[in-house]
Amino acid sequence: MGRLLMSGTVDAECLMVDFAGLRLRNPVLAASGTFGYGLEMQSYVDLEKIGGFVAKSLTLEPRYGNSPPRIAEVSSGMLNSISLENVGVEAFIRQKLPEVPQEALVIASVFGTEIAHYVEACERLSSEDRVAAIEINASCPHVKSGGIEFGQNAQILGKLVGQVRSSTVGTLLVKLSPNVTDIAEMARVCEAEGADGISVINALQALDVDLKERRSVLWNGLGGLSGPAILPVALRMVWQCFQAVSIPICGIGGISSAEDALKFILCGAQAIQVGTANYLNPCSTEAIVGGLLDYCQENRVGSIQDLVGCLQPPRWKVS
Amino acid sequence: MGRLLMSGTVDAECLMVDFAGLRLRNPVLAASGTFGYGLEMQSYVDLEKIGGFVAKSLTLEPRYGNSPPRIAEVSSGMLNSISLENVGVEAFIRQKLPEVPQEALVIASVFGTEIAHYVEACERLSSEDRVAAIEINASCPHVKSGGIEFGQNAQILGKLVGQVRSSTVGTLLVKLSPNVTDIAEMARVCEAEGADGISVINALQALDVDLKERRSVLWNGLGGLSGPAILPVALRMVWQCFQAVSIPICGIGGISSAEDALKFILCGAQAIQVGTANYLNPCSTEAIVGGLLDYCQENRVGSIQDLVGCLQPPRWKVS
Amino acid sequence: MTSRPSRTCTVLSNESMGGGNFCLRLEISGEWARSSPGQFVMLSPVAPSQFCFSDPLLPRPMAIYRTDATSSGSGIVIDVAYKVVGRGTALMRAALPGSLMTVVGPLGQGFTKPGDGIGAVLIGGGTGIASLYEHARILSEHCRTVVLLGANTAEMILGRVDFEGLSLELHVATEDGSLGSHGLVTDLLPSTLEEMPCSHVYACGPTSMMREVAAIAARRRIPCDVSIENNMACGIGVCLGCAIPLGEGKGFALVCKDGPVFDCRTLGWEDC
Amino acid sequence: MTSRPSRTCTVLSNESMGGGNFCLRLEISGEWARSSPGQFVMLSPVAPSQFCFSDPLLPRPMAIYRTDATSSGSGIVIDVAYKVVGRGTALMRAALPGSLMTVVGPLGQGFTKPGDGIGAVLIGGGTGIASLYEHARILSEHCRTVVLLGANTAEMILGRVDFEGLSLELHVATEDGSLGSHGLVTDLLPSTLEEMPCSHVYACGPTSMMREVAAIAARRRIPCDVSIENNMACGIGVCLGCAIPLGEGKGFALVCKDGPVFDCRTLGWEDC
Ligand SMILES: Cc1cc2nc3c(=O)[nH]c(=O)nc-3n(C[C@H](O)[C@H](O)[C@H](O)COP(=O)(O)OP(=O)(O)OC[C@H]3O[C@@H](n4cnc5c(N)ncnc54)[C@H](O)[C@@H]3O)c2cc1C
Ligand SMILES: Cc1cc2nc3c(=O)[nH]c(=O)nc-3n(C[C@H](O)[C@H](O)[C@H](O)COP(=O)(O)OP(=O)(O)OC[C@H]3O[C@@H](n4cnc5c(N)ncnc54)[C@H](O)[C@@H]3O)c2cc1C
Ligand SMILES: Cc1cc2nc3c(=O)[nH]c(=O)nc-3n(C[C@H](O)[C@H](O)[C@H](O)COP(=O)(O)O)c2cc1C
Ligand SMILES: Cc1cc2nc3c(=O)[nH]c(=O)nc-3n(C[C@H](O)[C@H](O)[C@H](O)COP(=O)(O)O)c2cc1C
Ligand code: FES
Ligand code: FES
Repeated sequence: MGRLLMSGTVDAECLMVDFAGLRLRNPVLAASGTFGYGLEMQSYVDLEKIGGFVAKSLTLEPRYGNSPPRIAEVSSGMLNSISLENVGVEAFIRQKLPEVPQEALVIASVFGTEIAHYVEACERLSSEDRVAAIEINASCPHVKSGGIEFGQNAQILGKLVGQVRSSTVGTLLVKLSPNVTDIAEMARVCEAEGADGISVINALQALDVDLKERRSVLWNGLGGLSGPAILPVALRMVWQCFQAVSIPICGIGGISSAEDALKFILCGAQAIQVGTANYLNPCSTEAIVGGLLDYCQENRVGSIQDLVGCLQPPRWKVS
Repeated sequence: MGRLLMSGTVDAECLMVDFAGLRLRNPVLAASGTFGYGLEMQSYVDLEKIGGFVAKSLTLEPRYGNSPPRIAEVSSGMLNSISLENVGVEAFIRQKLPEVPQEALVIASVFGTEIAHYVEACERLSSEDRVAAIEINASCPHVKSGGIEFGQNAQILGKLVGQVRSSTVGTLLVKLSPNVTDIAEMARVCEAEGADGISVINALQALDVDLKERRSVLWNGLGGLSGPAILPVALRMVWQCFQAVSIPICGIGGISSAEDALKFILCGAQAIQVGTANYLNPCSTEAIVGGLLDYCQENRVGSIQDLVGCLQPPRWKVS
Repeated sequence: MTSRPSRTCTVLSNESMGGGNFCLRLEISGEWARSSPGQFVMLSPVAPSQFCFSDPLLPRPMAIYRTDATSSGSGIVIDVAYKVVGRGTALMRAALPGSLMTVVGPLGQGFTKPGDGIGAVLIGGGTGIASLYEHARILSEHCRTVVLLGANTAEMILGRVDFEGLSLELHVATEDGSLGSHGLVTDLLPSTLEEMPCSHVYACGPTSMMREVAAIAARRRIPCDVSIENNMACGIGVCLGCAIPLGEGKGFALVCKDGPVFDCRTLGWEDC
Repeated sequence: MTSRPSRTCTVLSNESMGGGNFCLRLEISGEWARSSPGQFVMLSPVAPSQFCFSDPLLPRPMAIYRTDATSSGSGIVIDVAYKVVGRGTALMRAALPGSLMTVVGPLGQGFTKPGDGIGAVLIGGGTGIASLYEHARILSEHCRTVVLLGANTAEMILGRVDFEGLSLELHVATEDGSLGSHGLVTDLLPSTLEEMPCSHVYACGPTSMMREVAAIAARRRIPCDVSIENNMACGIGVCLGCAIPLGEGKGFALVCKDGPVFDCRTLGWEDC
């Protein structure tokens, strides 16, 4: 796994960020599950202009997903239960990765229902030069604990991160589940077990009902809530993690504009990921890069990294 | 504290519900903090037409709240940090309660930063005839545990409920904090400690940033997210609690229409509370009662109680 | 009991007043309590249908600029003078004649009457001027009324032509000097108070302006009403979201219920 | 590389087509890939400004009913024929000429060409008819083309006048018998296939209708394309939300990328 150095005269220096051992052209990444394997987005986004993308989460073996309905719209958000559908690690490496333009930064995402599966997938992926980093999706039910997500139990999460760490050569990110009492505790566990960074947050567990059918709108029952509706919860969690750990944070949740991205950066995110907004406008990531550049120029920000965690204390602390 | 029997020839029988020892005219209550002490709403809502209302949470002593800004709008929701502002138990009993129309059902809400304060407030309130029930607001920071909410720790919550139970004569409801890994565990603790019912959910802990000021939009920093944005999370939690306990559930979170209310009922709520929607339209509660009546008539529902928990299993379980 | 339900209203017109200000003319059918100058409404730029209220979620407080009789005689017509500053006002701007909106009101405490009615000075800036027009109209029928209005440019002075149509003394200050005196409107106040007997000052505008007005009035011991703006959720005193500090240890007042008009001495200006 | 960015388009008109159907005429400036019949667009009834996309959140898939040249010659005009069923289409209905929308497309796989071109039958119901018009127009210039359209009432048959303007054989079925034959449009298919040589059947409408058409075509071993509808988030193959089952153990196809037009034999009809 290579640590890519992104360069190019057109890249604005003010947007460059160091993130968990990666040098990113800019802090705008696409979130897993919302950008396919990158290839599908090439008609809409110049992959060399954004910071990078996290590919759809991979399991060791290819998997089919859930039956329809898999998605539904709710107020300022959507529910999904795509579940495990993916081409599998091998096909990703053989068929997808070689097609991705050289200058695009690819982060592979991995999930499984057992720790051993995560480990094996990470081993395989971290031997690939084109994989700049691996993101562990911890919002996956841990089969042995009867459905609880890996990311919902500090002990299980610690074990997962520890074992994956030893099998991963390069940058290791852990994507946290927001369905927890204390996100900071989870962040600390990841740091302690050697993660290079954390991605905060995955979708919130949720449910909506089809009144006519008197049934969940999703085939699978529960689903994940994403989109603008979750932004204030995600911002809170990023801020809490930023207080708790010193490894870098990638902020995720409802980001659809440069303003949204800046809020996450101020709360402590070194980089951000755009998820649902890719569906609303497939050019979102590039548009956000443009918006950040405008902001830096208008506000004379020499390096966007200077803004990370610069949220002023609440008024009651100063007055 | 009297167990009121609501009656009246105009009341539609199909909407009557038994809820935690109360016989409600209909399942539509107003949520604490969104309906004042009831009196303020009389120009907009006929208090005798709705199921009842939960008054603004009370502490033993009157309290001022936070400095402005206290509220902010976000996508399909709002943040608030009103905090502890209330007239105190004594003033509520002396000045507010006597003014509330006889036929209106009043639920008092109580919070504090120490268990002893809760207990004393409940003792005082449960000696009042006009208080039909007491709702314990567990989304309050437990001072001794350094800011963690009572409702975020099963042990602390259990202790709180147990002690409040012994000092409360009538119906005792516990309003759960949604900022937890396992809402069902909290529901079970409440049931075990003798709560008559649970109210699910309070606002989600959240943050939004004022980009110009590079500061939280709220004076207090963090705030509570409410409104349509949280509905799918609330529905999920009500459903999870319904699987876990047999005491009745009052569903809360983003309800602004009869359709929303029905979703909660199908997920297992015996009654529901309308919060933020009271701000959007002060007549919301009455409008929702009307909508439920229409639904029952159009769908030949003899008693709305027949719908409680009647969500069909997800498709994958039947096929 | 339920005397002030929220109501559907119909947009009659929605036209530019110049300088980036617009006037929304709303017809409300049925009963509507008579409003007193300085009161406001909570306005949602959407019909109260089932799709209502998700965008923007909260209604927006807007002063009642002017009321009128309807052509049919029943109900009432309300003018709202506004400036587009964000999502809610952008949606108001997009509303076309015939479309429906939702309105709750009239709300809050309006301006008090001048004590002895010798003379009154009204001073307004920005969209705050919208709160003053009805008050100026009624006062001008009873006592000597001087109105001082300010804005960045001449064009941006909200409703100037309307004020010119009243029998009162109007003075204008613009920051670019394009009309009236060059500078801030508060600069006009001391000399005005010097020149006339005045039993009450009324102000509505940016906080910095009102603070200045309050200080000038206090020095001369003239009672002074200010109309305060704050973010609101409910507008009817139940969310406690619009609280403003009354000064060290004195707690808070609710802008929507106790105001928006306050005797300036009751407020904790240092925290506003 | 970025050849199909999302685009702002301008509403030229938005008129009733009768029977609760409407036609949104959109002008898209700049480059736009030529669409083939059966393709669709993802349409957001809001401008791509910063306020965009909170209500409704997701864009809505809509068939390209018809394309036209613009008056200026550059860019393209697209007609979308739609029915109001929920929030998104209600907002489309509310759009006035001159307002802006956001569109991504053309997307997906359109209809295949008939093998030997002896004759083709197109059968449509409800808003599904919108997917068929361009295909019918082009086919009718090359081979014998029979179009069967169905709806509850005569008025509700989407775009009937437009089809009548083409040189093809049009048969109509209404459930209330107000026009054409009394009953379901699928009842017309067997006799039509009996009477003419047909190398391809094309269907778009409710699932039950397409299932029936697929069965009839299969019995006669005539290739049959169906155009499938499903809820979509992205429309471009990245969310995996629009998957439909290909039959026991065969996994899923994406309606947006692999479809919306499918050879009916590839689908797992029992699960649709
Ligand atoms: C009693 C009262 C009467 C008012 N009368 C009028 C009037 O007649 N005409 C008029 O144009 N405006 C009036 N306002 C202000 C008006 O309510 C706000 O400008 C409006 O809510 C902005 O909504 P928005 O969605 O367009 O902007 P938002 O997106 O909500 O906000 C845009 C910006 O304006 C600020 N803002 C929002 N609401 C307020 C507020 N209430 N006070 C100050 N700043 C605010 C926000 O902090 C933000 O920076 C009045 C306010 C009050 C409290
Ligand atoms: C490829 C494709 C082409 C289409 N072309 C057209 C067209 O030309 N004209 C037209 O009127 N409609 C067309 N549709 C259907 C259209 O996309 C939906 O009717 C629309 O998304 C409904 O949006 P809404 O917000 O108004 O309703 P919603 O509030 O989203 O939904 C209202 C009801 O419609 C159902 N629904 C929503 N989307 C779909 C869907 N895609 N298929 C079936 N049911 C749905 C929902 O389950 C719900 O019961 C097409 C769909 C697809 C997939
Ligand atoms: C349809 C869909 C599929 C997703 N699939 C994945 C996935 O495979 N792996 C993962 O880590 N996150 C997945 N996510 C979560 C997103 O990456 C992101 O964390 C979440 O949606 C919150 O961000 P957003 O609000 O910007 O969408 C998915 C989200 C959606 C909406
Ligand atoms: C401004 C505001 C103040 C609130 N105050 C209280 C309170 O005092 N006690 C309480 O238990 N809940 C309080 N809540 C929470 C609501 O009762 C409700 O649980 C929450 O808002 C979710 O419901 P909703 O989405 O319908 O608003 C408050 C909510 C808001 C918005
Ligand atoms: S706006 Fe709700 S109390 Fe004033
Ligand atoms: S709609 Fe997203 S994959 Fe088809």
